[in-house]
Amino acid sequence: MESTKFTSPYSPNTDADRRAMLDSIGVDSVVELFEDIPAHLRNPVLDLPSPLSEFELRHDVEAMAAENTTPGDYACFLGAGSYRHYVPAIVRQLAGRSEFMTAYTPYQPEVAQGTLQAHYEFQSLVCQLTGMDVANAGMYDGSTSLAEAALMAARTTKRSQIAVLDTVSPALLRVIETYTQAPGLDIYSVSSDNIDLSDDTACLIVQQPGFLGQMEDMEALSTQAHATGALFVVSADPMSLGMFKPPAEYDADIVVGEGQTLGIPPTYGGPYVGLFACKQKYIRQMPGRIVGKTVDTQGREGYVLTLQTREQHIRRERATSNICTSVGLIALMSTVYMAAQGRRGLRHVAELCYHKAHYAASLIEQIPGYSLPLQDTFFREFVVQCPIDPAEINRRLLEHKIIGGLDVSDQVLNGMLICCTEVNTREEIEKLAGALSEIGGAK
Amino acid sequence: MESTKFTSPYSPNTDADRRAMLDSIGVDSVVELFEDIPAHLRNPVLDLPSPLSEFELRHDVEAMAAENTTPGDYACFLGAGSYRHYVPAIVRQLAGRSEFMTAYTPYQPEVAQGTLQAHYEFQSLVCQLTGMDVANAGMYDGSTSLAEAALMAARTTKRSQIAVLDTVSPALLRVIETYTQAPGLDIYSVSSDNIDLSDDTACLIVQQPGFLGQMEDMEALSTQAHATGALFVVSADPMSLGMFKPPAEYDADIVVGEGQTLGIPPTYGGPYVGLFACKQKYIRQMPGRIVGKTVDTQGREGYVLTLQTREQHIRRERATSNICTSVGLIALMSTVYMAAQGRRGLRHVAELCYHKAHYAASLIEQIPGYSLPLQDTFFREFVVQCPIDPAEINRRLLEHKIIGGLDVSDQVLNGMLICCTEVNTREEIEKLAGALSEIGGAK
Amino acid sequence: MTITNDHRRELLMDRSVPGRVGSSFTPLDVPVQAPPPSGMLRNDLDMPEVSEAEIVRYFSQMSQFNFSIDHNFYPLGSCTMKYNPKVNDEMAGLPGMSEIHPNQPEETVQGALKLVHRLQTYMAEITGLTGTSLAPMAGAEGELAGMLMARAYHLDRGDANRTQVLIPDSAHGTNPASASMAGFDVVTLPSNSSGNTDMEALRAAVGENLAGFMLTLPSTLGVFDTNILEVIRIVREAGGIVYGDGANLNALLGRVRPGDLGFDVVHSNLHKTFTQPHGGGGPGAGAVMVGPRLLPYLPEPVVERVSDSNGVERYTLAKPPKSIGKMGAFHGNFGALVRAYSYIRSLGKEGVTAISEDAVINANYIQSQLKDDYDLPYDRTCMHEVVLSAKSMKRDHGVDALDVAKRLIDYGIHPPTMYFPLTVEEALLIEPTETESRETLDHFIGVMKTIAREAQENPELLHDAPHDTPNTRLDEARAARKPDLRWRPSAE
Amino acid sequence: MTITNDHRRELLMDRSVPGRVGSSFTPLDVPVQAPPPSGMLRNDLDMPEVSEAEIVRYFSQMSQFNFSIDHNFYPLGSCTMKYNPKVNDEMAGLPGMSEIHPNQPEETVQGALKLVHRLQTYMAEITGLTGTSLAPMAGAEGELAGMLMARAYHLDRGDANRTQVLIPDSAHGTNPASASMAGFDVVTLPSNSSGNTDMEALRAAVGENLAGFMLTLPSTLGVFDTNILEVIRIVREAGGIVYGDGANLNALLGRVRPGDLGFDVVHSNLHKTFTQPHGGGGPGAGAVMVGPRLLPYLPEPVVERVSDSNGVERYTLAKPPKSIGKMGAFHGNFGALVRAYSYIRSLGKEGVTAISEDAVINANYIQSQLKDDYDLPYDRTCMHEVVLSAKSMKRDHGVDALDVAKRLIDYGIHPPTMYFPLTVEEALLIEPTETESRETLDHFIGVMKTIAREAQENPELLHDAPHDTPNTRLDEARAARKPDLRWRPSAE
Ligand SMILES: Cc1ncc(COP(=O)(O)O)c(C=O)c1O
Ligand SMILES: Cc1ncc(COP(=O)(O)O)c(C=O)c1O
Repeated sequence: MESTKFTSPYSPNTDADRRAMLDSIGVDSVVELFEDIPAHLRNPVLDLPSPLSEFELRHDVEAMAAENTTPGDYACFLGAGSYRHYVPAIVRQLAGRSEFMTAYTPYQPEVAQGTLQAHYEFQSLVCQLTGMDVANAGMYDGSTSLAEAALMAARTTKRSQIAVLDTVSPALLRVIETYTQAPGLDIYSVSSDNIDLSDDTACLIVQQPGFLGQMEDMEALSTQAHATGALFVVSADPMSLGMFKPPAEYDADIVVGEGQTLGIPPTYGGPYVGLFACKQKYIRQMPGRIVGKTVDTQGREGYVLTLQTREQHIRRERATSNICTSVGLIALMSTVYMAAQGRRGLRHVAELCYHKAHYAASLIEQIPGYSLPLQDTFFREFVVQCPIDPAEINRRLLEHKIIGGLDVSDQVLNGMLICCTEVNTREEIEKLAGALSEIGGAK
Repeated sequence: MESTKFTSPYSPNTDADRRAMLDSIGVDSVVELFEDIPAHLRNPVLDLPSPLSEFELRHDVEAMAAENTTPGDYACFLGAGSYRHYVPAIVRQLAGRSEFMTAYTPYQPEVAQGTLQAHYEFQSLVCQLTGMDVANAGMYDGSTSLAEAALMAARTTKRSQIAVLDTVSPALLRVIETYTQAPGLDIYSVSSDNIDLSDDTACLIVQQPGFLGQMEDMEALSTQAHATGALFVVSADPMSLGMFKPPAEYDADIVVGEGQTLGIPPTYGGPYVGLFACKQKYIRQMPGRIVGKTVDTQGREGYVLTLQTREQHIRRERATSNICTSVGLIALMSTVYMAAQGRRGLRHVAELCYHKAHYAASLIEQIPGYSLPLQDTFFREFVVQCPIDPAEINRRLLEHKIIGGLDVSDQVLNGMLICCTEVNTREEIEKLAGALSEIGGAK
Repeated sequence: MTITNDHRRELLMDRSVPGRVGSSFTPLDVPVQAPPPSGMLRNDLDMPEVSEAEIVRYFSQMSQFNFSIDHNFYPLGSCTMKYNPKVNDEMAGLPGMSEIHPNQPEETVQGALKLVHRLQTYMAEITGLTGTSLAPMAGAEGELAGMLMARAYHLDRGDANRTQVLIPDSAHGTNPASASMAGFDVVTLPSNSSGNTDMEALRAAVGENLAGFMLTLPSTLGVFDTNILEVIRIVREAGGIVYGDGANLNALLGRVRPGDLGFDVVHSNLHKTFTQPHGGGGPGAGAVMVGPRLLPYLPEPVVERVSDSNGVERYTLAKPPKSIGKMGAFHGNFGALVRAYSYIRSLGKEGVTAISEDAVINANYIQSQLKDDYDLPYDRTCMHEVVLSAKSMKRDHGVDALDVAKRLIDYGIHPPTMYFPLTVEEALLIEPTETESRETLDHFIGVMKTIAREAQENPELLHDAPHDTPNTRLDEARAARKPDLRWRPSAE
Repeated sequence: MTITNDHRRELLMDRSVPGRVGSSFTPLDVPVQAPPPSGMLRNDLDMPEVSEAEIVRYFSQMSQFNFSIDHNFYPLGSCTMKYNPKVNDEMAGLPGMSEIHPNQPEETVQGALKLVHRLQTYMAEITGLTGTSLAPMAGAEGELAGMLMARAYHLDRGDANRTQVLIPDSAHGTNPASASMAGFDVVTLPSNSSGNTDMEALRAAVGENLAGFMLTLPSTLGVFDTNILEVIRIVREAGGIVYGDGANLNALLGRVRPGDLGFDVVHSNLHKTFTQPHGGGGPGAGAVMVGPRLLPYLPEPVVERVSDSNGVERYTLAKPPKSIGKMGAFHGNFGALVRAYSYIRSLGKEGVTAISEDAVINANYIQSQLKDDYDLPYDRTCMHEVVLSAKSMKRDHGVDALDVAKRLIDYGIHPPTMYFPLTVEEALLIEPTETESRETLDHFIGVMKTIAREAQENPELLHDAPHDTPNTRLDEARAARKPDLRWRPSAE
């Protein structure tokens, strides 16, 4: 056997190449190139593992993957901000094209029309879906979209209070808090029977459906917000818009949402894509990348990044946001997904979710000890009040090869938030109901 | 829920499109377009299943995949014509590019330089590996390469007998028989201690290593073949050429091989790619597609399909072969594989196979009841004589999550042909030895 | 103005730099073993030394030199360049499909065998025949299998002097080549002026030596032989085997079954009708379906469903009783079979049946829109493809089918099949397939009309075409005269 | 001569035809449930109606309008456009990684948590710091996290009037923007003539209000600040937090650890140094590493390894005691973390350490070869990137950095970063990375020299560049003046 001195397949240059280049540079050794670094701290020995071949790496990572319980092998009823949907093969295949995948942010429009046109499509389809006037090319995820919406509302209205309806998800609320802690905004909670807005309230934030699946009367909330001059900021579940009223119809000012539900695999929480849309009049206050259509020197239509004076690379400390690298590829994936589902498919998927979730609810409701404490109308998520600690139920469900719903017992006594999408087959739903009744209230 | 009348996502035209087109064509109904078909046989009702959505299809096919025992989950020691090697990710990724994958045979060279240049690379690397003068762009698989080599030898020498060394794999022999049954060639078997060639023998066919792993004295066989004016036809294991002598060095006239071992997944037997190389003087007798370098009208180098007068679309019943659609993409995959492994990698993989197989043999030889009846020198396959029926041993090995070697008890009493490649870890090999000694000779 | 970046064309061996590597090396994890005798070893191994990053860029750039169905309208007659659903590729790539070994014991590959068995059944149903073997690895190998079955059938009956096979002059080259490989003498049969079999000639040709007739349906002229039943009757009565080249099955799906018409054997190019991507020349798969007469001769393996002693059903690889033998080392191009299966299941009965309607409407639409601009050798309803001709254009303006084809490239459209069928002068065989939209067809029609105008007004534009491809027209004569078929170290 | 195939540019909504579908519909398999109140439902849903085949062709064609690292040399300064190993994408795509749900109970995602934990450890080791959070979703969010930690640290100590953050004039725009989002006032600090921190200015600027200093190392000018230890000492002594923008970590790997130099916090753009493909603008990931002072404030979650009562080790998501909070709804861009992990494991200690050598040699090689053809604002050893300038060229020939950049496109090379850093007139910031070969660099150098010649001889050629792209230069002013940001139905 030849010796196997490590050579990186990723770096082409050989010792001979290096030697020749160092000669051209005019130094004796590579060491000279690093002489600006304080000598006593130079070349630390890094405590990192030895290199792995691709074969070894695959073993290593596959072993870790195998330590995870993968939905697909299991029936899974988790939602609460990340949703399992069937993603058509073309989404992966097209977004996986290396021309899309290995390009940078499209600063050079002549060699980035692929990305730019795709993002213009994304903006267009987000507008079509939400009914809003304009949208940007995406934010990190739905939560930072919402946090940035709060900042934008404060900027726009020059007010400093942010009212958040109490049905907004705790995770979203936490991110709003992170983003608003320094600007000194005051975040406070309101409930739908007491929408307490002052003339310093920049916006009312509502998540629709709410964290526990609740559907609010959005027209009423919108009217209340606008009555005090606050913006009405909606975090909408994009998939729900396949059947439910678009936020523009109840006069939302800013609409955000978690785009993951539109064709992005759960991937343990990211990368996702935050949707961000608003009324025309607010566009210069928007955060994030925006693609605009224009013409080239020969009069042909083409696309560029636009309204860049809002952005950090131009406006620096006065930018609307610090965001730079965003989630271009994920926006592209969800564009392909929206195109593939299209008019009929988006409605169909939404309806499948609706009917399956309601079917599941109807079965579970009949199991002695279980009840549905909250909703009349819901989309694909509902809370079940369990006879015992939901965490315990979830442990028992795992033995049935079921990943149960989210434990929300901190919000609802023995509450479990169950989500059904089109990937939950009838068989899975009935298996869940069967397992729950088997587990029952027994310890 | 809307009704879900089946609409194919693959066919764009709608009823309205069809109507408009039929109007342009000038017929009332599509029925008229099919009037040339005998009326009483028209529009049969096909007994096919109902359409499946992509989601349903995936369930269906995944369920079948799950009914297969997949190496990877199991330690697997099968070879005998199909080999498990680690295939670097770039092989899949590059060959999966739709520009390669969804193009036709490169009849229009101006819009097929990608395929053509890649196939020229393939031919070049096959020549580099085998040492031969020229190679074609691939045949269906190694077996049809060999069968076509027999036909070519008969054509070239105008002789009608084909001598096949008795170490050639039964499967290869069967395919030679299929291809030569009609031309009325006489296939006969010779053994290395009695190479019986007549002046009507077109070629001597030798597989190196032999089916059971044997390594022949190729120089001697070559000399014997040439002494009677027969061609020396070698079916070489391409991976073995990473360390063993290339066939050109022992003056082979035609060299074929199963290219699967060069980066192609086993895929239950196909698609693979047959290598086909020969001496310069025989090129006009070669079967299959050949890419040649030439220049365009502006003097730039480019590639075309060449020597097409050998082929069926020009020469029809007098063509050197009937082959048309071949295995272009698989040839491309193996080209990427050869490029990625390169000089150092091919030798390294071959050496890993060699040392692992010999290590396995050394362990198994020590187990009471097991012996190595055949080889001194072998590459990565060897025969073990088992104490009991190898089929029974294999059944028992499955319980240990091991797919054992091929049962060759029809050739060697209680013989099992075991193959090790670089993907068989030491752990797997020792597990095999452990399981064999546990199974022992017990019933 | 773009400067041709020549080093995109540089070959791997010319890119090699000693010491570079394109992959990573797994260390040996077992004790080093005694080496083989050194006389058996090779000294050098002059293979590429290129980094992974460079390989990726090289092949990625090279790929863009291709036209392909995913990027271009590709109306290549006789080739059925339809959209290849991506999900099928993913199904074939499942580890449980792509990583199973062909020598695994049958009990460990029951899923694979079930899939093959189902596909056999579907193919028999679609073609109206009795048995299927999925062993052949392309259409031509299916033809060889079919003709070897014909041969075996006759020999089995002692009919050793049935040595002649009739083949229409319009047939694809593989037909005579396959017949000849199967040991037959090929007799070429003319077509009549409407593209049907010339019945006179047929009657004159059939006789005691008749082994069979190889017929493409619809023919390579894109028309359905209106005499088909009579043709088949004549051949069968003369003791011949009726072979159907199923390359054009796209036109027949759900419209008529070759078996019902009386064919004995049909091959199907699964990579055409059933969407295995063509891969720049394969891989494909060539299913061969037979009626009762040829059933015992099918190539092996076929998959059978059997019950064991406990009544448990399982699938098994079987060899038909009088099989002509194996067509390849293993069981056919399984990867392609997974795709064909996926395709048929996705479309189902409704979808499979709808294909032919759209394919035929699309072709007739093109015919109706272009027949005033190009010659139309057969002015009748066509099936899934239409043959036009540039004969008048060549006579009047010196612009031939090749020029038209190459000019299409400038418009981003792949040329149709040219100069085939051989019986049509300056032929342009156009097959749109059912997966193209009316808008794409209209675009194509517009471009074809423009080209017809350009042929009159500016023929040079066509002679010089294509203009912006990585290469302009290439010197094929030189390639054949001085074959340069492989890299060699440069002289210096 | 190629006719621009305009309909490649047509938008989805304009391609829509009522009734077309781009995917297949799974039937409802449960009983239909009572519908929601109709007032809640939407009436129309005007989304695209396009077939799958058309979608594939549309996006496939569109993709080819891009330059990308897989197809083009992409020496985009500050962006570290290195080769992204394909195997990393496959690892992130494993079902056991891509299909796990962020709300799964921890005991069902131990593999994922282990991976994150290991990566945390590697990042801390590489940067010489104590703790890591992988929650931020890009570099800028890492900056925000870092500055919020600085804020929390000072507030925690009652230092409420530490409101000023110093940022060099050459800094990336995200630095001031992040500092500002974290509530600080930004004070811009000049660099001196050799690209180092201006020590006078620094000394003058530090004071009671000093919250911290955000420093990129090596700087965005591509040079290593030779006063770094002194700079850090001054800032720390003044009570400031030293923030390191790690976008340029590629130059430092294994050469020096920011933590050893005295940095309190460093972010790393994993999509730069650790090869998450850039995706046309993300996703990325922004690891943030901290020393002891900021450890309690790390954003959540961090993964900790704990032992349960039986001594069994497991991994758990934890919230640091004084955490600044969550940076996103879940646990960061896990998919990017799988890739970064895979990359570090593939290269290992030896490989990670080698990166910086090659990156720095490559940049210095370019500098040495081009310094006679372009202005070199900082004539000293550079690190992984080199800033050139077209200042003289502009003065002498009217050709500016933009023209040079656009002309490179004609040669198939992606432009360098232009007009950044803002402190360098007509800047061209060139970062070759370690994954480019000497031949590629030589080609680039040759092209740059040719362009320098063209600037003298034929400046128009540069003003008009690029020439063969799908669009020539675009009117950005018009785009901003009359924003057209989305499809709308055409007027007619
Ligand atoms: C009519 C016809 N017959 C037979 C064939 C040969 O099929 P294959 O290329 O699959 O071998 C073709 C393929 O081009 C064809 O068009
Ligand atoms: C020096 C520097 N700092 C910060 C950033 C911002 O990082 P990100 O784009 O990941 O948010 C960049 C990215 O371009 C950069 O180059």
